[in-house]
Amino acid sequence: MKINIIVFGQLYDMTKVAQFTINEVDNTEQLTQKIMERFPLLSEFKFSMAVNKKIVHGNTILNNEDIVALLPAFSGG
Amino acid sequence: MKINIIVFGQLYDMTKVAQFTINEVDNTEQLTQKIMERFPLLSEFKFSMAVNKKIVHGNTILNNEDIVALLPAFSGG
Amino acid sequence: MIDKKKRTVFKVGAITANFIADSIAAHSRKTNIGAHDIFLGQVRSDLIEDKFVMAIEYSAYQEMAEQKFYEIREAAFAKYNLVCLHIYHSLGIVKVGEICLFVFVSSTHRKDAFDACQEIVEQVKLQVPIWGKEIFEDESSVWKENK
Amino acid sequence: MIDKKKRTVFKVGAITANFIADSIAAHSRKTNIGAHDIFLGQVRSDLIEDKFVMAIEYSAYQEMAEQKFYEIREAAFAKYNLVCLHIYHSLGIVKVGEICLFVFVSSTHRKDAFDACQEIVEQVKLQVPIWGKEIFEDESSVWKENK
Repeated sequence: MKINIIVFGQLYDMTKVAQFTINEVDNTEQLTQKIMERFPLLSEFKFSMAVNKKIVHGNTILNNEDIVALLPAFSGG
Repeated sequence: MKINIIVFGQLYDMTKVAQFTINEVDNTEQLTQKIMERFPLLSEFKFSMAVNKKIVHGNTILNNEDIVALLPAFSGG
Repeated sequence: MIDKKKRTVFKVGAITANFIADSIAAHSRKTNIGAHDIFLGQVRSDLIEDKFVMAIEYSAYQEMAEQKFYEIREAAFAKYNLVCLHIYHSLGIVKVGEICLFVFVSSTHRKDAFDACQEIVEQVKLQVPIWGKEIFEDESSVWKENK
Repeated sequence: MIDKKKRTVFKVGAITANFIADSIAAHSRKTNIGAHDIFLGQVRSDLIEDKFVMAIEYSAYQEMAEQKFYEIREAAFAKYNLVCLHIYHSLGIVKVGEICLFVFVSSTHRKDAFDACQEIVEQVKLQVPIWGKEIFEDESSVWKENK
């Protein structure tokens, strides 16, 4: 069970890596916890999560090789 | 007392002159009557009147050398 | 930076894409602009009683029209927070597919540009003494009616 | 005549006035178009804590953004009576005074173009994963916040 995480915008200023992997998590709640352990600075930011390019709300089941994007507030245009 | 009349759009198709003068009228009601006598075809059309570039509503006093425009419905743009 | 000089609105013939591009490029110096809304009226090949429109010939009561355009500009600057506003309208023949009306509104925030542009286009059609004559392939014509 | 091919929305760097002119000119063949509404987002020289913005650097989650742009297009064609719809957004550095967003909506009658254009711009800002970093004269920067 391997999840690929990609990081955008100001979140990248905190993680200093654009992507990384997290293993052995079943859902986005567990994933968030592990991400925060690895990058405590991220807890200061509000962000949403997209699983395979779809924004998810609430705790969501994850599958092996899912791509999870950490998305700060959009500011296009 | 001389009033200058200018004619636009489809009204010109009826009058065949772009401008003409009418004498001895005191107001737009009298003017309209004289115009209709001269160009009976105009009575088939709805149009508004501008006196010195301002649209007038109802009967309006005219002064010597006023410019009265006969304006069919606008269709710019 | 407010630019509300009185200027001639009418262009003989169609308004070209190059003219529009030059207008856009000229606004890059106005660094308080965040949003432009541009309306373009294009001559449509309408089918009227079995004949296709090939062009529109525009005429106007120019002195009154320029006055009306000026009043529309002043009202827009009074009502909305605008940086720039330009209006151009064709006179004479404009062929199908060509541009006959160009309204260019620029503001700091997008809402002013959107709201003002829409209102200005409506006012131009409603208030300005301009007439279009739709010309068909066989050179017959009919006076255009605005809806 | 409906044109809704999927295409790349992103342009590296600013969107030029010439590119916009070419897009306009390309629509003269579509003779059922009567109205175009064009929205342009221009980079503003905002003053933030005593420093002027000199440029915005745009980044995006491109795969998701292209999908979102596609959904916004489909929704607009379903809701409004449109002939054409094009959206372009910059990636990378766009300097003050340059264009970063170009939304081009064409319809037979003006109301569809106006309403669709405004809605599309709002949806782009709300739904598409793009981020702007405002860069100051001294090369420091701050992440842009949309209002």
